[in-house]
Amino acid sequence: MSQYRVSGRGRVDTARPVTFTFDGKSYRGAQGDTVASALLANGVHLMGRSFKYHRPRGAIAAGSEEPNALIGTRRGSGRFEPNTRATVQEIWDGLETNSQNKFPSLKFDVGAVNDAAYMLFSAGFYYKTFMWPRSFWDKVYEPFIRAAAGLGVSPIEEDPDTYASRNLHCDVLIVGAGPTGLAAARAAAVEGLRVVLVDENPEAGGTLLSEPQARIDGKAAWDWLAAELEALKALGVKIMTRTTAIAYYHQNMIGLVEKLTDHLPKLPADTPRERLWRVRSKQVVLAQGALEKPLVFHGNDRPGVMLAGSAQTFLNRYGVLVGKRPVILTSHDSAWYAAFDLQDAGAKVQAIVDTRADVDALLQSEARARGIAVKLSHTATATSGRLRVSSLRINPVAGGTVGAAQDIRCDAVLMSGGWTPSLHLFSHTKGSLTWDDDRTTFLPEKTPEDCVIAGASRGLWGIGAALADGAEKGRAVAEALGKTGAQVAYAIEADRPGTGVSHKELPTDLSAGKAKAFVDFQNDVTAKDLRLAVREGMRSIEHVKRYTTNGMATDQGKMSNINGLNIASDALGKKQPQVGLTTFRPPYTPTSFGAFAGYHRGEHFEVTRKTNIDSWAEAKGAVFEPVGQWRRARYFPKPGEDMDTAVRRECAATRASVGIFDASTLGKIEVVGPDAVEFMNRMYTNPWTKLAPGRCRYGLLLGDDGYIRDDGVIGRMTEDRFHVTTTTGGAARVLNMMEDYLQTEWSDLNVWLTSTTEHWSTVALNGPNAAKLLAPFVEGVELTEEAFPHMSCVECTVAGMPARLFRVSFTGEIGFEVNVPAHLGQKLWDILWEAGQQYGITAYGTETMHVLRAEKGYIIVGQDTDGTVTPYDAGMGWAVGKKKPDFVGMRGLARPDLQAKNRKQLVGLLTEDGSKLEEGAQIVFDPKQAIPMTMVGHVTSSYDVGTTDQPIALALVEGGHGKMGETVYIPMPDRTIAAKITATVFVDPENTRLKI
Amino acid sequence: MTAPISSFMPGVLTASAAARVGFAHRCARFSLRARGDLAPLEAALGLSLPDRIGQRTSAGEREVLCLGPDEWVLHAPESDATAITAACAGVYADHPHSLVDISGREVSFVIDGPRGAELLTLGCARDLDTIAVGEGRRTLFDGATVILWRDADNNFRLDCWTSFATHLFHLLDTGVRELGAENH
Amino acid sequence: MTRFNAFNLLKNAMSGHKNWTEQWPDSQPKSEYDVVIVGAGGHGLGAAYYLASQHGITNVAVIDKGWLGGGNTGRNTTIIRSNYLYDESQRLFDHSVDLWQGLSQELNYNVMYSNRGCLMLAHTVHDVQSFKRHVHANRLNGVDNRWLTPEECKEYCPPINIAKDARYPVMGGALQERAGTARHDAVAWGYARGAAARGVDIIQNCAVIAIRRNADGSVAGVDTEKGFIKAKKVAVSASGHNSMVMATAGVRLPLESMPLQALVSEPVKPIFPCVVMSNAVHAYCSQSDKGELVIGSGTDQYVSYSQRGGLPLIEHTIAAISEVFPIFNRMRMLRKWGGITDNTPDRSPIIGKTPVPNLYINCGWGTGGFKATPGSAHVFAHTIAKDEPHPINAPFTLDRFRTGRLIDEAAAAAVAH
Amino acid sequence: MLLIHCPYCNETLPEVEFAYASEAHIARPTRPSETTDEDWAEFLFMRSNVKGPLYERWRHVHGCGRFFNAVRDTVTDKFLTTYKAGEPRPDLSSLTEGLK
Repeated sequence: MSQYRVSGRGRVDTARPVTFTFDGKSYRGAQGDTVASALLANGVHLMGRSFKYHRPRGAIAAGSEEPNALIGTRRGSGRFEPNTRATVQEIWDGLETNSQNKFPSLKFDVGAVNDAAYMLFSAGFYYKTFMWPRSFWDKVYEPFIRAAAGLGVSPIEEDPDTYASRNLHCDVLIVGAGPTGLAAARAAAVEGLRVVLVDENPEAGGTLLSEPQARIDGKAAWDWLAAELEALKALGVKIMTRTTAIAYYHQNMIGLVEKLTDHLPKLPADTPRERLWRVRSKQVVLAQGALEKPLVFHGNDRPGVMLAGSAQTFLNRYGVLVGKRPVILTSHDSAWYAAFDLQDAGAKVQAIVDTRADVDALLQSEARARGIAVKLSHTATATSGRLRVSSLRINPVAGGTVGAAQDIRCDAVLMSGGWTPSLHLFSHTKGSLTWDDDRTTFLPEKTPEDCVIAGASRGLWGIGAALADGAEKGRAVAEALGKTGAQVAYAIEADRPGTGVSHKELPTDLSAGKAKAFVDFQNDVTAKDLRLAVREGMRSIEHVKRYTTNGMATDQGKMSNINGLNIASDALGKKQPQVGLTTFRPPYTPTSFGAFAGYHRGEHFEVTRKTNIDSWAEAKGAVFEPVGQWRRARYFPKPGEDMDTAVRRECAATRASVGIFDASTLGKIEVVGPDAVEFMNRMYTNPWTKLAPGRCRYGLLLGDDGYIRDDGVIGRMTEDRFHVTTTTGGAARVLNMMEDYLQTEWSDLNVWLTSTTEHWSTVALNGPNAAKLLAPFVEGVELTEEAFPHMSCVECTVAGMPARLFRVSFTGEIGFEVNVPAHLGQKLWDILWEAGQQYGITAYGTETMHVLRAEKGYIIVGQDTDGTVTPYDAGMGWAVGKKKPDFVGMRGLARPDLQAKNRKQLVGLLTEDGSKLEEGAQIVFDPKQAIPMTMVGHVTSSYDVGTTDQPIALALVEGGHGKMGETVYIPMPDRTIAAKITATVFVDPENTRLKI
Repeated sequence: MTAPISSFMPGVLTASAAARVGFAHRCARFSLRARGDLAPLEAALGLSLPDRIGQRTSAGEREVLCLGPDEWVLHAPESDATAITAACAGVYADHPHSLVDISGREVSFVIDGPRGAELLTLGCARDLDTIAVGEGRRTLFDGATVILWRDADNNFRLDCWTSFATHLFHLLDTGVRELGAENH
Repeated sequence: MTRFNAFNLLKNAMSGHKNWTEQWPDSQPKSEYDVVIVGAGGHGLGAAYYLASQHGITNVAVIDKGWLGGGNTGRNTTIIRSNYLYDESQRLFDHSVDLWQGLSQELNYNVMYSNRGCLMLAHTVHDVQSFKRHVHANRLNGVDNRWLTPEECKEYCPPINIAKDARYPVMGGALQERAGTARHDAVAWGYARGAAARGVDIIQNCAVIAIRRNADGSVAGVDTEKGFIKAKKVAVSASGHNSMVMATAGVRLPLESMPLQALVSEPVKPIFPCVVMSNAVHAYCSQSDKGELVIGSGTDQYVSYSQRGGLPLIEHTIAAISEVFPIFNRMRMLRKWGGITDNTPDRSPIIGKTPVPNLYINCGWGTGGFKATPGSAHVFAHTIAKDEPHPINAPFTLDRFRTGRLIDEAAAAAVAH
Repeated sequence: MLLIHCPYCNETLPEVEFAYASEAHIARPTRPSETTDEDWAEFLFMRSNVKGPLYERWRHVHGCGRFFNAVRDTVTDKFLTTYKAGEPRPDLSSLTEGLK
């Protein structure tokens, strides 16, 4: 057994040894140990180095509030994380850990030179210097500051673990499974209530785990605990351990993170590392207990200086004596009990040093009975020892005067500055706090949420008080839910309630300027830094915090906030509440990114919507592009083809014979009802009344600001039924916009909207042979110019499938869009593909679609328009119904700037040297001007892989419609390109190719 | 890489001791919108249209769920589709409504097993306890709009748009295995 | 005012830092000022500083309902850049970047402007088109911004994942090397110290209740918790509270205030050399001088002043970070917080005169106000001093919402097809 | 994440099922062509952006699909009430009375 392990104490299983490494050295601990408890059992206190001064540090606490003992933890490759709290990480066989922020070693760290220059690195020092010479900041000062900062190193490999999340609804959520939480659960666990009890520790029990001496209802605390947990489970209470309530959101939503595998030697299959629980509870009981405060004095950070309550925890829960010759330094009764427990476990307590003059006589007699020296009315003024404390310097204080010093030899200093309620989650609710002057602490006051706070987290000390308050609050929340809570009362023996006083920094006889009395241990903020901040005009605790970084370390002020506030208030000569408490910000403890990302990683970061024809495209080797949530085939390269080559081939084949294209992602909305046409008239710019059933029309949708929002071909299937199409990315937005107008402004209209985007697979055939290919499969209509002219639509049968057939063209060729129910899409595609072989049918993707439409001057909303383009700018004034009394955007279009001359208008561009322009390139009239140039527009679309003789481009140019034939210039980094303004149609302006 | 939707065949797709996810046979699906006097439509369809959101009624193999104040989703055998369309068309002139075929839009997963309800908590933020057996709701599952039909405590059908199906199945499959591992 | 420099730091260190003086006094309101500025954030304090230093107007009060710098100035992700699309925006933000370069020296306060570059990742074809449009427009305006291939992106910022099969593959990026970050609190403190040294009163914890107007409609002063303060001119830059303050003067604004969340990781040694923004997946990341990864989230969907924000956004933000930078998945979030952003319909600010004589407004910065602090403050001071806008802020009028002459940086990023 | 009562479903449900739709009771002018530019800008852009009880719209987009109105305190994010589209604007004093 290790040197500092006490047999018969603790809940760890020494019969099951566990081996792990720390900085490469192998250590043995017991099943149930944390890294900290195992190292302490081996007599190792030195576990880390501080942030700024690289001072040697050991664990100061035993739980998740630990600021010093931060280590790197590793499980083979890919599984490394920095800044893990050694006091939380459970050990398992094979765990590798390392210390941080040191070079070359933890015991000899050259960074500690900063400690010697301590006087320079005062609060806010960097605001006052590093400014000269100016260029040195980037090259010298800043890199130096950055390299010195940080704690551990970042992971550099991808995380092989998985993470999970669940939603949980319950009636009562209890945070903290100490005596308060257990009692609250018991009282609330009545018929019909779903009760959940969570605790961040590996086992429930809280304080009870550290206080085995207590007896509850005649049973030893641990026996009672075991029985009570069984009883709660039997009552249906869901008990979750290793589960931290990280944040309290609106309306009783609490985020929990459950750690599932970090304690296991072998990773089980199908088990995530962590799980985020989004809990919505009708009532919440916060029973998070209290945190012990350090005392602030010179040298209070030396390894071996530790919170007394934590030492008690290490002893009683882990069976570890943190020192054999400890000295107790306290302002609170609780540390006396720590002294007694350690003494009883075989330590030789050197003294109990209490700052108070008046201490419970019973405690004093118990100390005397154990032979422990007691020093009342004393302060501590220093510690000594290099990597481990070896003595404590104490002085009597009388009438405010610090007397002669005395050194007490020791191997540990166990301090207690009293306790502060854990108000973190309560504070997340925007709950108000009230200052309790007697106890020098904030207490919870009111919260807007359905939440109660109980036990030590509202300032009640002792197991008896906690149980009673928990039971009462548990009953109260049950009653708030309309149930009668269980009446539970507990009989407690050997309880340890206590009182104490709170301090700013302890009085000293040493020069205040030289004292290194730490408040925020990790960030190396001293009492002197806080006073300097106040001297410099920082009057609110927020300013003091930000100026000194007090409370901003990875413990988020759990150790430092109240001490910092007490000192700042003293410096300001104000009461604490006038200085304010900094906001407690989520999460309660640092929480892995993976837990938030959950299932949404890699391929499943977001949904990838795929059409029914997608797998065909994939099998054909298509290259895809993301468009909104969809992925669409961009082009279909043959072996050896790059994008340009493939697209050139696809374009040519489509114009020469026939191309096939999956247009299924286009948004589709079915507009049905007696007022369908009136609705369309109001919604779209175009007039719809005269559109006959069986005909379709290009529709343009504006916002009420007058700018183009969306477009698409719209077919009137019957008098009262329109088949509206939208852009792929706009489908949901357009339907929402339509519903908004319909439900809110025009509820008089008798019309309904239904999304049919996914009901239909849409297969587009384009090219001179399109009609020939399709005709044999179509029943119900003849594909002739007469029977089914361009811009017709019909319900018919295609290859035996019920279909909606549109004769439309987005390429300038004869074009059809065949819509069949989605599950038949692939079948239709296969049939057409097969039959198309005789025409050399070519599958094309979005890129070819873009090229072919640009050659015809058809716009793509979002590419050729950008949210500031009107129909007139786009050259589509013809789509605006001039005689309509109103449509969405009509009034917006009449605003002065939308009527202004010289707006940017869509035109074609042909370069003089035949080179291709770059999309996004800016246009000027005068290429010789100096920078900044006056830009008059930009290239919106540009292609050189189509079927035109030379590259084409579309552009928005100031006053462009009036500048046909004029030359504009596109200054590129290496040269300036001249281009002529043309019409936007580059292929077949007479539309002869549309004719069958 | 997730499996393409075309690889889903009716029957069980994934299972563990905790839960099971299957793929339902195709059926005819309609979105029905109507206001005012519903009696003629009810007569045409041969079932009553529930007026509370979440309520279901059925007649034979036709089943309808109220989704909104003027909205229902109707499931029926595929062979029934033409008759339904014709019947509704017959009353349209006097009782205008919107009947839209959405058979191709959606597919259904069938979820069961001892922890079927818990499986849904992986992606559904609402309290499933508020959907009574025999009811249904439109809601959100892992970012996608879905319709849940609760057929028994741990037995649900989940309708989703086809293009979301493989993504949602990936989560359901992950959950089936995750819950299964917890049972060991 | 003690000059801040290495010599004085050393001198004070020797004397135990007992001789530093307060950086600004705790002023109480006088009965009358030439200018009262409502809101002691970076923009308000900066405007006061420039009124005093450039326009000789020193009878100025900056009033805040809380502590100076306690609003968005102290709650943002400190990104500074000027690679906007429209000429007007570029001029405004580049003016600001110019001032940032020398701000530490100007203020004699190290605001730690870290010139680390800002890389905006393109993940779709549409992104590529849009970002290239920015790059070209910036180039012809003399604003630095250049295009990087995916491989160059990776070289510039190694944690980026450029795998081709990513859900949102990196298709390139636009890099502005002059961009960077700064120490946000120091900006407020530096301006406060500089303004106070020139005679400006900084009045904290004094809420403005209403703007009072004269019979002729012009501004008379402000009613505050500490009584009426007469003012010849009143300028409002109260961030998330502009709508309420301006309403008391009868001026309605086209603003909606939304919660915005941000977060930091635990600190680690330098791993992330620049600022990376990925609008498509909503991931915004940099590493602070302290070593924390500073991560911006999105805005919640509803108007709120609660400074809370919801969990789903944080989940999405972190998922986005893990998507673009997969090596960070095992890092831990240390703290997250909420701010209030006031958003205009065109996502561009309003800086200028109002229909009320001698009342000026500076608002609508959305998520981008910090970067503009010096530039905005500078032109706002000009506007207040001269009663007419500086050429740089002249386009950013309130009237543009009537005429339709918007500066629509949001629409410029429109996605469809 | 908020919990929102949908007046059509008569259920209180998580915010993710809903989409925010900005300030309520801003009616689109019935004769847009007769409005001034100022009035149109007022309709399009000007918002009260109240700090306190705000009349606003939501849509139960992933549920019943209906737009409805709500009064929510933007300081606490608490809903005071929700009501169906077209119903009159509830009296604020009666709503805040209930809170006290």
